[in-house]
Amino acid sequence: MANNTRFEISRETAWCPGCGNFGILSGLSEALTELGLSPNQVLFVSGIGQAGKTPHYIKGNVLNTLHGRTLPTATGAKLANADLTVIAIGGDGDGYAEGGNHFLHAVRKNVNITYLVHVNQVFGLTKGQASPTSGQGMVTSTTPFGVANEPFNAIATAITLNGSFVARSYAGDRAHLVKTIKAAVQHEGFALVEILQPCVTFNKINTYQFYRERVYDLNEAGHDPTDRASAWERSWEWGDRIPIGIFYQVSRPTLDKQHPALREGPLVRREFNPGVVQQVLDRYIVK
Amino acid sequence: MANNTRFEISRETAWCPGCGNFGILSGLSEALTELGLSPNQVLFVSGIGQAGKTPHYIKGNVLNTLHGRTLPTATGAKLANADLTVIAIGGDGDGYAEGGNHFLHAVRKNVNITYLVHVNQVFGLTKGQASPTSGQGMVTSTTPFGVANEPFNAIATAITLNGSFVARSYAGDRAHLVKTIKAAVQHEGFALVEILQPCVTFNKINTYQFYRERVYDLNEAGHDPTDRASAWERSWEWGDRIPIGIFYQVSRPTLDKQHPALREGPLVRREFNPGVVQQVLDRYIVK
Amino acid sequence: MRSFNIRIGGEAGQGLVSIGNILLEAIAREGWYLFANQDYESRIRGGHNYFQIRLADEPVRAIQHGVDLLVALDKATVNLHWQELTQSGHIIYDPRVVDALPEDMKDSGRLIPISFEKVVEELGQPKVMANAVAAGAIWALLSDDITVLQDILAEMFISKGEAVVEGNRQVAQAGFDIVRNHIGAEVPKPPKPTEKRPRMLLKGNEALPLGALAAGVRFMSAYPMTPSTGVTEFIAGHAEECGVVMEQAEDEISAINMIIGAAYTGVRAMTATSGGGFALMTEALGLAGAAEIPVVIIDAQRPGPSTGLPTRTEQGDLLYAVAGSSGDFPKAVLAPGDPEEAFYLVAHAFNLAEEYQMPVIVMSDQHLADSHVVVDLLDLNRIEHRRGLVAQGDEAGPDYVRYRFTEDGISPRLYPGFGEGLVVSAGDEHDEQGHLIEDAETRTLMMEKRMAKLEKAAREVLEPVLCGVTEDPDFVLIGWGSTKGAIKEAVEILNRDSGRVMGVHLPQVYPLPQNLDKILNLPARKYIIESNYTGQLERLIASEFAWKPDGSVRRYDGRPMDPEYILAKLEGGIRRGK
Amino acid sequence: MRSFNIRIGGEAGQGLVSIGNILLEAIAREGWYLFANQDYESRIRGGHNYFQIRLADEPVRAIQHGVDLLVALDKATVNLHWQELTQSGHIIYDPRVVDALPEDMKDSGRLIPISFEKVVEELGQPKVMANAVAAGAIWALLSDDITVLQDILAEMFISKGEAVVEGNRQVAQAGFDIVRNHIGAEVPKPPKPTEKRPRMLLKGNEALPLGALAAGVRFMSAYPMTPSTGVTEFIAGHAEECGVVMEQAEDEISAINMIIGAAYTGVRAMTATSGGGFALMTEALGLAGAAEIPVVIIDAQRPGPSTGLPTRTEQGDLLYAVAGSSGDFPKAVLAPGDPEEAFYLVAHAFNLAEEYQMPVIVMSDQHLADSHVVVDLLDLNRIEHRRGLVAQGDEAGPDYVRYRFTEDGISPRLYPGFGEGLVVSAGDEHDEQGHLIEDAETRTLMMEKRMAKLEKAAREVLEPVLCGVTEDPDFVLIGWGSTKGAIKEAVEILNRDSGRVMGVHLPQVYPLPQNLDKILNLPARKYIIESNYTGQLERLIASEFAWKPDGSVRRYDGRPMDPEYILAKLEGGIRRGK
Ligand SMILES: Cc1ncc(C[n+]2csc(CCOP(=O)(O)OP(=O)(O)O)c2C)c(N)n1
Ligand SMILES: Cc1ncc(C[n+]2csc(CCOP(=O)(O)OP(=O)(O)O)c2C)c(N)n1
Ligand code: SF4
Ligand code: SF4
Ligand SMILES: [Mg+2]
Ligand SMILES: [Mg+2]
Repeated sequence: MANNTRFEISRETAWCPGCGNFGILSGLSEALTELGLSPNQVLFVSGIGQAGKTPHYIKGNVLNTLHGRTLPTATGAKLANADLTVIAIGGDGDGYAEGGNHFLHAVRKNVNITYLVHVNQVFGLTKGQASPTSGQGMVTSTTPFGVANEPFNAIATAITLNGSFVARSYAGDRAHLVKTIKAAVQHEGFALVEILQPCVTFNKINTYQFYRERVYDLNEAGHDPTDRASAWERSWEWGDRIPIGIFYQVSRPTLDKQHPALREGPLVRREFNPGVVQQVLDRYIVK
Repeated sequence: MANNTRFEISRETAWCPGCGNFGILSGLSEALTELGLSPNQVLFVSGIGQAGKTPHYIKGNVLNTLHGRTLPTATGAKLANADLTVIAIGGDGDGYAEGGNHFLHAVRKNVNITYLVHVNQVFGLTKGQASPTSGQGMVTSTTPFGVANEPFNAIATAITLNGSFVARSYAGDRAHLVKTIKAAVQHEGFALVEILQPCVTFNKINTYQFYRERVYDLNEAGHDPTDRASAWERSWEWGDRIPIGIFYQVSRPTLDKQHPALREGPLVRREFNPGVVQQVLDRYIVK
Repeated sequence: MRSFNIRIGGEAGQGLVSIGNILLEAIAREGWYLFANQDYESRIRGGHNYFQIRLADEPVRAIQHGVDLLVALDKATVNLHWQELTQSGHIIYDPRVVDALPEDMKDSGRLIPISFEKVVEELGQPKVMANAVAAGAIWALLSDDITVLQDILAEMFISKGEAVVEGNRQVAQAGFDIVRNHIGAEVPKPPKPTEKRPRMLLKGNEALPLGALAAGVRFMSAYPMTPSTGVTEFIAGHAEECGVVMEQAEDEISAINMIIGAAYTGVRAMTATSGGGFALMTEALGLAGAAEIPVVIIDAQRPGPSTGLPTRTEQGDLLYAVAGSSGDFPKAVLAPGDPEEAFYLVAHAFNLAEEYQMPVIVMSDQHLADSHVVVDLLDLNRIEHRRGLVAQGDEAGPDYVRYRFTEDGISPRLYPGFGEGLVVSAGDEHDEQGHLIEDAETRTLMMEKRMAKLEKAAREVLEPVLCGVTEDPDFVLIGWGSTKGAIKEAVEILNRDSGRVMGVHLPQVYPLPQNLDKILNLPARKYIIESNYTGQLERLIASEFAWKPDGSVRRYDGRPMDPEYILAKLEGGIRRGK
Repeated sequence: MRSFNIRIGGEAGQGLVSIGNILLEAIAREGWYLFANQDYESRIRGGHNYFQIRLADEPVRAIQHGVDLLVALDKATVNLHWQELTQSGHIIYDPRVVDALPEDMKDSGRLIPISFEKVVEELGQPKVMANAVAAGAIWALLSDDITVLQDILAEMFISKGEAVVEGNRQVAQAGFDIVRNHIGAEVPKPPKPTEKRPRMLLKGNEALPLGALAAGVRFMSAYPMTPSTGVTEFIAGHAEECGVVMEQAEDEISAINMIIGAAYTGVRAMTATSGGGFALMTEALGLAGAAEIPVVIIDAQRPGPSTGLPTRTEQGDLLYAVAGSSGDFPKAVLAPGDPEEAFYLVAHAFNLAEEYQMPVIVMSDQHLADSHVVVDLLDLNRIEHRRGLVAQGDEAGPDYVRYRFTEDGISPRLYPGFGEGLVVSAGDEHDEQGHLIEDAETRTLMMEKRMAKLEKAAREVLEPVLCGVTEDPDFVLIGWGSTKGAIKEAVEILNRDSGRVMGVHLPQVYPLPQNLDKILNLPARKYIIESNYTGQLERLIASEFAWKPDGSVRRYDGRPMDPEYILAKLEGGIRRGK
């Protein structure tokens, strides 16, 4: 797709052949290209993990930070320069284990960024330990007796936190992925896109075949994304059928709207105003 | 109440006169006394904040740790010695801001402890800044333009995470509080009890009067705590009427059941077995 | 210097701070210099706190032991403090709450009973006005003229209407008169300075954020933690006026990562915290070092370890700040000694951060944060905005690389979106482009590039600030941070006794000034004065200069360093040892 | 010592580790000593990795530069490594993937082509057996007898059935034969040691958790982070057998707080992490210090700052570990130099932690973690369980107070629920009972109580481990942690040249041994050898002893320290300077 070259890069990746990340990478390039964005307007923020390497394989500004800290970094960048299209990218370990607290609060804050979570149900980069999304019973090197914890349902949680855009897509369904990412980037507010991402090396359960047999487009199936309770109900479906699509979308004020200093445009373009500061200083002058 | 003396202590508190914490303190003493527990069987774990000081004003073992780290500390203690009745106590800032990630994961893990969250919608000890539960529009020293974020609904979140016991009570309703704490301590698994706690100094909105006019017992009103979807729906009620009581209760395996090492009783009672270790060592001997 | 020390004690919630603030303003307007510190517990109501104002005819930057006027709003005040009264010291107390009084003062005429609430009641005013009564009462010992105080009350309450103003003035006058009737007009008033220059009155937690505003800070994120919260609240309170975003974070980890994100885009960004919160920030401190992102962190120290004494003071985070985070990377640590210096150093911190593209830590502590002083006017014109190297023209074009190897290790920044070039930053080891690498060669070069910046920064360190006898001293007292004023006054006292003592204050503690060895090698006895147990500055200097002092004064009870404490600990060292 | 160095290079996922492990076992069984290290990238498939085994007729603890046998599973191996081949070095390569070959070796007979997969195919076996072909091929250069290798393959695959065993043996034999046919039997084999004592083969990430199991660890919580993950996985894998709970935490903050909770109840508890994770733990490190809760933390270092090079090695966290967390509190930092020492030191760490009721940090790094050695049998009987002072009888009764003031600062612990007494612990400053305080007196006493423990611990520090010429040396090389073996071998090489060189390894780096000054003051030239940029041990020693070495060797390219590197850097120092 010639169209796609605007964001494509020819750098060698550090991913395993066949990894679901490849599908996400090219879907992302395509979506951004279709949105007519140019790479220097886009900022990719990521943490550490296999998913976190994505920004290095696509054209754009990159801020590759710490494991788990994707969201606060992206929030700070967006608040400082709203002209940038900010796309946060991370693994499920990054986002829901180490970064769980930021996830909770970024959803609440409704900062105007897109958050792509590559859900492979494992810690890929550290060699396959359980992640918060691992299915119960999954045996890994740190859970030799099988994962016991309730899997973390980020979709349901985001809906509960009144996340303004909550969607799921699948690395193996390019058209759906492109469509969903585009909708997410266009959404005003915090847009969560969970992407089901087969890890061909460490996850022998949630494979391409597993998903191929199960995923269906819930919007095509008639789900109304403005219905919060039904979105929450739908998010529990994880068995013979796995819904992808937009679960929930609502319009609510974004974080930047709350800060009067942002009314005049991006902070990063704002000149220093010595008069105002002098005025503040003067209040401390003894009469 | 002579009955209450088993856990009562005559230490001077550092709380403001009239603070909702006093009601919680005496309700807690009463509940534990009624459960027939003795102080040296009980471990109170708390973080830092006004709520976090509670353990110092009641008889029992105390582990007063860091701001926000109440839950992992309590989890470690319980896993090491299941003979202890472990009660974690903290503020809403402690539990949902600094400690948000641990909250998510403690609910998932279903560790068999009771967690009392004193919800006063502010950071009390640091002088009244917004907490994750502060209502939208609330003006504080750090939110001069009013709180913008969606308030954190811990009840709904815990239900979403399939928390096995999710309840709310009110510092001003002694009987309800005692009843609820007793049920929580008796519950096998992670029992969350949010306690509405008027902060007479910093919260002029959620006062005793505010609650007196609004709270009602949702169990008496016929709510079925085994119905998860309805519990989730109910948790959104926060207006003219505010439900207290058990929103959701379910039986699911507790964390300790997942660890084979715990089958033979508390870790802390387990003797060192050199034979077993020698056996492991021997595997490294070169043939 | 002649000074007069007022200590107002009571419970939290009794209005100590309000009374204190009224008096501070009045004292400053009357032309005195002052130093005021606060002693309070980690609670909101009750307990025992005090607010202490030392006024003087010269600039003053430290507390003193003797109390000239003790004001007791609760019982505890008399019991805890009366023994510190000077020979001629007075006690103003509320007889409704204070029952026991020091026997030996009973008939001295220096006990002044006045029931603040009763005065208010009798005048038919609301209870809250008791503070004004107290202020009036105290003022009676300072001045014959109550006008200044009345003016201040008027300014403070004008927004509440004329009646409130009038009420406050009336009750203040009543307090003033009662005390006057008791002591008579002949009680000597503290002398005022002859010359009255334009001056400012402010505390550390105002000076620090003012420095940031003066530096053009645009973004702050923080999580409240005593004694840094004041900085955060100040910025939040001035956010609209000054065009700053202050975003309260869910935790300190979020706060520092948010400012890293903001700083990456090209704005000046900061956070403020205290020990435990700083701990949570250290991982990201390393990120700022590795990815070369300029951020400013204020660490307001309090006594540790751990939660320690949340509302007290200590200098226990120095080595932590210096060693903070894994691996080696450039950073700077500044240590302002008073509010005035705090203002300029915070502004300087932003310059350092951007010029060297590294994190800069400013060490505050509760004593600096909460203490008020009268200073010369803070001068905005003295503050430069040195934004460091930013890619221009073609440099910002498609071939831009973020981490270009240069001689001094400083690569031109580009603000993303400000040029055609792409800005790729990473906390993993990376190549010039910012992409991840594995090879030893690039690693070595990138490490040396970063450390070259530190070596350059080490050649431009802030000079030590000297006081006292700077030529051929016999003794040298060295300190850093908030002990500055106490050391300076100790030096003055010793030199009054015809000592030859030099004081050295280090406004920058990392990197240490390379010429510090000149001072360290002076043929004099050298002492390090600091508020921590293990002697952290001493260890830091030793680690750099392989040097040990002849002795040290270390305080670790959570209370601020003061001249008399220093002198007492040095007794036998300087005084006798000479 | 005569040694033989095998380097097997290829992509991640090509089975390097499997081939390596088979060979390690076989080499050890044949009676050799060995040192094997791993060089790998932060990815799961692809890139370029190698597994290197140095076998010797004497105990060996370091890597060497020259390669005697290079095994190339990918193109990159030949390109990147052939220049390190020794004069008589061979290359075994797969002609299907390796196209270019070093010109000057072309006709030397030292290039051995063998297509592992083709061999397997031809024998009708599945592809995965290619590893056995490679092992057989390599073995042909080590021994005339393939029996040991065949035995090991049989043991490894017996669980998969006789056919798999037979297949593996067959292909291994084929690999062996092909190489034999190529080189002939007369190629000299590396000599074996004459005496064959009972020995163990293990790597750091096995020895460390084995030490913990030997110490009776009962609880572990951790969050995976290279290169510490192996410790966590090891404990998890032995949890059922050894009666341990290993709970994977949601983050490192949770991990350390969980173990603090567990340790408080009276079990031995630990965590393991690396730099960034350690950063997140430092706040709770201070809690363990303040509340006097014994925990053991393994910090497996990797090159920083920040995420750095996740799979490489460095010693960049030393000062961070020492200064970690705000305020001053007792702790100990241990630095094992090899797997054997790691085993005993981890066990010792638990004793120290419980005897002094403080956190103990054990410094590992990627080089220690991933390197295999052959050692004498680890002796469980040498491991004591010193659980420290625990309240007995009446002491544990209703009057029990957790933080009783004692002369040495150590108060008897009580495990909650084990007596009538209540155990009140806090990270705020507290009184003897554990309840919160505000006053200066209690603060001072409690601070002094805690620090008294550190002073006691400082008198019982592990002695430096000496090697080489320990009487009147002319040169002294000082190091800590995983550089131990490299320094020892460098000393041996220098002394072979009739040098008078002493090596000093510090197994405990905090507190430093008080008698270290004896060594520091020796009339000899002293050098500090360490794997970091700023010379962290040097700074630490200087901070304590106000001392500077005559020179230093610092490596910071992420690669392990080795004897030749040390010698090259010292060139002109020791060799010429003498
Ligand atoms: C503070 C910290 N803890 C742990 C790690 C180690 N680590 C790197 S990636 C990773 C998990 C990766 O899992 P995930 O985020 O799901 O990404 P994936 O590799 O599966 O795409 C971990 C634990 C780290 N880099 N930093
Ligand atoms: C790491 C850390 N950050 C911040 C603080 C400061 N701090 C102490 S209590 C508190 C908030 C208290 O609020 P909450 O948990 O709701 O308790 P409350 O006082 O309202 O009962 C904060 C921010 C701290 N002690 N440690
Ligand atoms: S380990 Fe899994 S997630 Fe990582 S690159 Fe390989 S397939 Fe993808
Ligand atoms: S500040 Fe609020 S929460 Fe804290 S003690 Fe006072 S009333 Fe209670
Ligand atoms: Mg993952
Ligand atoms: Mg609260």
